[in-house]
Amino acid sequence: MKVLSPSVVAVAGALALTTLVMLAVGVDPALAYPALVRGAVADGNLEYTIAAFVPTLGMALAFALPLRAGEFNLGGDGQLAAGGITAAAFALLVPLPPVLAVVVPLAAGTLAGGLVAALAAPLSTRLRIPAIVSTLLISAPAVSLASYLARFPLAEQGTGIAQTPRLPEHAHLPALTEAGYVTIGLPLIVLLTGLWLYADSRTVLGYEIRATGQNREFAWYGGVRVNRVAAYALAGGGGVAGLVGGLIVLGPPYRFVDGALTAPGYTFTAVAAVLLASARPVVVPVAVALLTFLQVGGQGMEREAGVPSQLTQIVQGLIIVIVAVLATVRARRGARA
Amino acid sequence: MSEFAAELVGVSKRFGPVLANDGIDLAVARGEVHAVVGENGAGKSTLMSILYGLHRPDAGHILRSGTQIRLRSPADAIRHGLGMVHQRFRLFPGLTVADNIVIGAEPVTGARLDRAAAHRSVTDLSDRYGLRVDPAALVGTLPVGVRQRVEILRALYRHAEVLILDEPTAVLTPGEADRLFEVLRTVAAGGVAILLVTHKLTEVLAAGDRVTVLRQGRVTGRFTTADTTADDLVHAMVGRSLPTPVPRRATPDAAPALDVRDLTVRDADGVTRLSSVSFSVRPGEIVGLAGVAGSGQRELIDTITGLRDGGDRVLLDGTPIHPGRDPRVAYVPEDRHARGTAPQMSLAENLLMGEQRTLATRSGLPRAAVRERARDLVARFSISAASVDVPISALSGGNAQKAVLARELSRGSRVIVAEEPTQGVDVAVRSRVHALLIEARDQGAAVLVQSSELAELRELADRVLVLFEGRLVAEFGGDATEAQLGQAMTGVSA
Amino acid sequence: MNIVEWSLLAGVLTATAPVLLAALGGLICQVAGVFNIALEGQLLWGAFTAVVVSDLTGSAWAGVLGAITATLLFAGLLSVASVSLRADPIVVAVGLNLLALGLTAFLMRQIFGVGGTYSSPDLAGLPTLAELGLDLPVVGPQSPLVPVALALVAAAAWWLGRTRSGLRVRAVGQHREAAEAVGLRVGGYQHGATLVAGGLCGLAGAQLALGNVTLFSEGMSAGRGWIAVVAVMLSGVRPGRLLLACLLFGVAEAIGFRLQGVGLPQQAADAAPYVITLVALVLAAVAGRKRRGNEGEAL
Amino acid sequence: ACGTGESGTAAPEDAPAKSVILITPNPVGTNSFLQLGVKGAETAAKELGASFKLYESKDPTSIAQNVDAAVRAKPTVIVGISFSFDDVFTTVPKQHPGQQFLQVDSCAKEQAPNLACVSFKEHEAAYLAGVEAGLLSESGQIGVVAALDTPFIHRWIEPFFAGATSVKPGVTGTPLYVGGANPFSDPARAKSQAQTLTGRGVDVVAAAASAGNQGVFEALASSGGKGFGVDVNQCAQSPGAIIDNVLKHVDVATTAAVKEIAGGKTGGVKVYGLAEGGVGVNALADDVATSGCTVAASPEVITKVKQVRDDIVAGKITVADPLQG
Ligand SMILES: Nc1ncnc2c1ncn2[C@@H]1O[C@H](COP(=O)(O)OP(=O)(O)OP(=O)(O)O)[C@@H](O)[C@H]1O
Ligand SMILES: Nc1ncnc2c1ncn2[C@@H]1O[C@H](COP(=O)(O)OP(=O)(O)OP(=O)(O)O)[C@@H](O)[C@H]1O
Ligand SMILES: [Mg+2]
Ligand SMILES: [Mg+2]
Repeated sequence: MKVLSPSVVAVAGALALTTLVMLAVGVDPALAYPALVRGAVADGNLEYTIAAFVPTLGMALAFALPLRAGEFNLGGDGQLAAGGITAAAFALLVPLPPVLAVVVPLAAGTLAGGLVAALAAPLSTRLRIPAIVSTLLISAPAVSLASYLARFPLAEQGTGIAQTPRLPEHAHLPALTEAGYVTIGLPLIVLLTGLWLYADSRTVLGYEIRATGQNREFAWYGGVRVNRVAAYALAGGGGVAGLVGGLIVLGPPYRFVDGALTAPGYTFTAVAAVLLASARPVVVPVAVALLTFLQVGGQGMEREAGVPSQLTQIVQGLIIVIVAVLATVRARRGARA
Repeated sequence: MSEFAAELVGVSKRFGPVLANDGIDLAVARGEVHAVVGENGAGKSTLMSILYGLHRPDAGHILRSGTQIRLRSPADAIRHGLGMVHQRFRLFPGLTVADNIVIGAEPVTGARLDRAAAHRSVTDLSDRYGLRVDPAALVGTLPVGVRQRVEILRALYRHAEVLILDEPTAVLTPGEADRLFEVLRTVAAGGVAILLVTHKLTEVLAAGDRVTVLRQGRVTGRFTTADTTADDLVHAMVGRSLPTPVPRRATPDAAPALDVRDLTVRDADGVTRLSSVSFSVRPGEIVGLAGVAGSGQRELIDTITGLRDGGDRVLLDGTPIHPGRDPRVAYVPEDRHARGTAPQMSLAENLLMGEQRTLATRSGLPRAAVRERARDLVARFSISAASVDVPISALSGGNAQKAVLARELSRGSRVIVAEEPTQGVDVAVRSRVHALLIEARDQGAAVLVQSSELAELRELADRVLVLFEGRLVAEFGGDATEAQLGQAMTGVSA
Repeated sequence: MNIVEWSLLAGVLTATAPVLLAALGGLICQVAGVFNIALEGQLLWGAFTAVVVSDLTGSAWAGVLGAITATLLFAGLLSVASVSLRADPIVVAVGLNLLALGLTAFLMRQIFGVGGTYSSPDLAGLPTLAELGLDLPVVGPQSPLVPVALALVAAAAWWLGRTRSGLRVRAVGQHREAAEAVGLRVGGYQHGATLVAGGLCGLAGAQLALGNVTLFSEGMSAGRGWIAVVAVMLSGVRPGRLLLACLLFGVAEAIGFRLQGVGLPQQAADAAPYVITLVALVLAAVAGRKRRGNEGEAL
Repeated sequence: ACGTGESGTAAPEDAPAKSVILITPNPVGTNSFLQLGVKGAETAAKELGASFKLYESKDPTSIAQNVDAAVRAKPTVIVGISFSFDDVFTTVPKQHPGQQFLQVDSCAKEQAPNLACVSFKEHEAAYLAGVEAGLLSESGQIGVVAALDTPFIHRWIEPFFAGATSVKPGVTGTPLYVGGANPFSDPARAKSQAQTLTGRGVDVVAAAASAGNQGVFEALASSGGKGFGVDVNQCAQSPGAIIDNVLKHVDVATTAAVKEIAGGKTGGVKVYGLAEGGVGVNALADDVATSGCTVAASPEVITKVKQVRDDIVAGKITVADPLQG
């Protein structure tokens, strides 16, 4: 149980601090905690938790995949927006028969996200501009471009928000629940995650990506085309981000709403989750689930127990810090054992 | 007051399952050069690190001039007059030579660094000991030999009374090593106690006063060099004598396996690094490559292995090599940390590199097969490791080197290129490595060995080529003397 | 229409000052080997505490001091977690940014009883240079912290290059083990750098909330801390280049505003600083590549 | 947003007979429009003796989740603010015919019988502000600093310029948008934008930048320019620098609508324009003298504004709605 105890400590520490904060501001923990849990999993809320889990997990892949090759992809927002607007454009402008009406926009979104990310590859491999800088710098213009397209050429007329018209019925993602928020996006992303985990540990490409990330010169010496592998990894990550953009747009409310893809902060939640998982791929989905649970549950807590939203942010911030600290304590203990 | 400058008394240190030091007593006197030898992983670096405050012993204590001291960090050790030259350089690549030397005890006027004074001290020291350096040069741009000088100057600058050197000659050319020993003698004559860790027994016998031998964390022998032979030391180190080298064979007449024709290489600045180099290596022969560092070895080997462009001038069995690493060439690189291994990846995964595609099946890269292959290599090349799943950084230097050799030699390549194949490995591993290279030769491989250790070339090579300023300036038979080689290496025409 | 005019300089200086101060903090951390991406949260925290103290005391200078102190303390969290406890500074910073966002909004309601924006006639803003008797019409009305920011860049360059502690901090950041081996207290220097960065972010926050404007509003750091992080990455840890990077951002942003005025869409203005920086970076890299050729082909 | 959470503290078992749940599309935070909506619903709840709860959303998915949660709580009325509810309120009310819904500031396309809507003609008020701006601008250049370039925000821009041109042909109007990472709460950037305008000779600027407004006012105060506030009376925020405000009485309208629904009315659309007194400017109010707005010092402007208002109400002037254009 040596492995378990630190995570128990992490949760206990986070709970203790959170409780203190609640008491300090006059919130009854006995109301707040059940509300947190209910807000995330009970009363049909599980559907929304899953609806937030899917894009966050996708964005976690978008960050983790290039990270394995040693490239920091901080441009998730841009790739997400590019994928979303491209998928919306295809769904709106290209008349397609039923199944293709879903598949083609998703594929186009994936491609768009991949292209945006792949822009960083030659900058990194040829010009030595690190991906962590270039992806970040490319992201903002990509978001702006998507926003421009949604505001002008693709805009729905006569509405107050910058958004595209509702996508045609054919292009809606098949829903798995009545309200339609859990779509086939869930199995799709879960499948992708599984594939990634498999590829990472059991395929030649996964091995070469890891070797490139661990020691690029070693991989190069071993005959791996490191630049190409790094570019693939970046493009792959961007592709997943683009796909996530497509999934969001093809799900309810079935349109590209300007800012709606980036506002929930999937990208940075995902980065936090991957970093929390600290280089252990199988932990990534767990970390994503934890953070999603907190965020969605936090809204429930806000609704039911009147915990102000700022407090939810405070609590999340504290939990991330504590988990980070305990993760290293565990890692150091593990190294010593 | 004790006659000993420093004493380690009953020192033990455990790393997880490994008992790296087991009740070691060691004393070094003022004015003495005290050598510490032992196999890879015997515990030498650990012991020195304890004396320098980098590790804390689990048991035992340290005396300095007879008084017990407690070292919690290198800062404490420095305060007690200890200095250390580390096995892996501890230099700041982005700082100048002078800054690297004075850091920690900088001359200042007010808050300001007195750079002029620093340069003066460095110049004085380097003149006094004949260790030439440019105080203003950035360390990151210097060749390894010069970096070693910087490390030594740093310890001297700090007026260390006890100076620890962990394998200082592993990266030096013979001339540089000789120079270093002269310096050490001068320093010792000034009353400094010197601890010298090395694998080169000739050095021990030439430069040391006394020798302590470690084996598996314990002291297995104490000798005075005056009445000791290399064989005595080897026996204490590995518990047996080593086999004598295999006699050399005559050069075969077969067609060359590796043929370099009129190869010229320019670097990015347009500087010519290799000019019109031509030679060939036949199956069944070992060709040595000698030259002072920076004479073009790097460029030559990178081109031969396909890592550098220009490969149409290099033929393997008559066809040009494939760019981007030719799989037909086995390559044991010099720097096993930067190039030869990925330290955080497992031993099995390090052993896999280059074979990942051949081992793959349609469903991917089966873990079982990867491990199986690794276990097989570990057994065949007697690599000692807790398991094939530990990160390769957890292996001792010698075993990591064996792992790299195992990976490369097991490919059955026609051509083998080995750079500094025994750098930093103990005598037992060294003889094992040599045996492996000779075995490959005998099975018909064409072997090119680059080494800065001339003794190694003389032991192994059927022919020796000498590079000087990018040109092949001489070729000797395997019986060339070190003097002849040394002359050719420094441009004195043979 | 005139895009470039004198008021551009004034605008650029005002907009750049907070980013520059925060970026300078980030640079010092970077030099010491701590990758600090908590600048955004610290900037926000600095802005908030500056307003609180200024409002309580009626003195803008007290607000500046309060912000420096409070943000230094806030940075202590990062320092303890990532230097003493060796937690990943990036993850800790992600948490701290969130914490600052929540905490400022929450405390704002507790202290001032309002949400959104707090501004009040009691809230003392920083005087302008002209009010202090230093009239430089060319630079427009600037707070005294603007020249302070520029002076601090020069001071940082001097300190890192010329002093003992500067040398040691650089050494610590370059090679941790080597620094330990020469007897430097690595943790001490890293703590110091993290705390100094906190102080600078406090100053940046004070400039933002009491210099650029005189008010606090939720989330008013508005990404400036992230721009500071990018500037640090572009600077190659050289203060002079850091200044250039920040100014480039400021100029690009100001030009973007003006282009909006001649009919370019808002999205183009938003993208302008990033695009211009990227282009500058690419041009510099291409020029550097031409100069150096492709020597480091291995890596 | 100060009233986040519950205002009725009755114990859960004897829950009040009536309850109101208000859902916002974004965190209320700095948004004065949302703050007014909250205030209106809260006031109605207090007057009805009902409990009140606020659900703040952060994206379309959480809007839907909040609507679901609200439906489960079965309050007397569920209030959603803004266009962002168009999609959800097209479907959900039909699925729950027994539940009353109210949409403020917009109306879902296929309106269900149990969905009531209130919307505003803010362009009419913006036009009046434009009239004031046209009369008071000396340079003949006016501007708007808005948070983002969304269609909705154009209701404050084109009518403002149109109003100005109607009284002083040849007036030029320039809109600038704050944008950036946090467009609704970046007063420093809003201030720079306003300075960009004043630097070019613009002397009257309407602020529509949410929390950035204060930055706009600061820029105007230091350049001697004059501005307009939005939604509520902001004149006190920068005494002497604010001419007037484009008012939108979201609170009043929301209170009225909630009370009507609690009283048994269902469905219907109520549009608040100048005629209904749902939008306006401070110049029209009786208390203009004490409003702190500088327009109080220009009686001739007030007279003109009142006349234009009457013309609009009478249909003599039609203010073009940018959203319909
Ligand atoms: N930090 C450490 N953690 C765990 N094990 C260690 C550590 N340092 C050394 N060891 C182990 O302790 C043993 C002694 O290592 P040490 O480095 O002292 O050997 P050495 O005699 O210097 O070998 P070499 O000749 O290869 O340098 C080895 O088995 C090594 O793997
Ligand atoms: N089990 C281990 N766990 C963690 N670190 C280890 C372990 N074993 C060794 N190390 C680290 O790796 C180093 C390798 O040990 P060793 O000294 O034997 O190799 P080395 O001789 O230093 O290698 P080289 O000669 O190439 O520099 C040790 O000094 C220690 O720092
Ligand atoms: Mg060693
Ligand atoms: Mg060694």
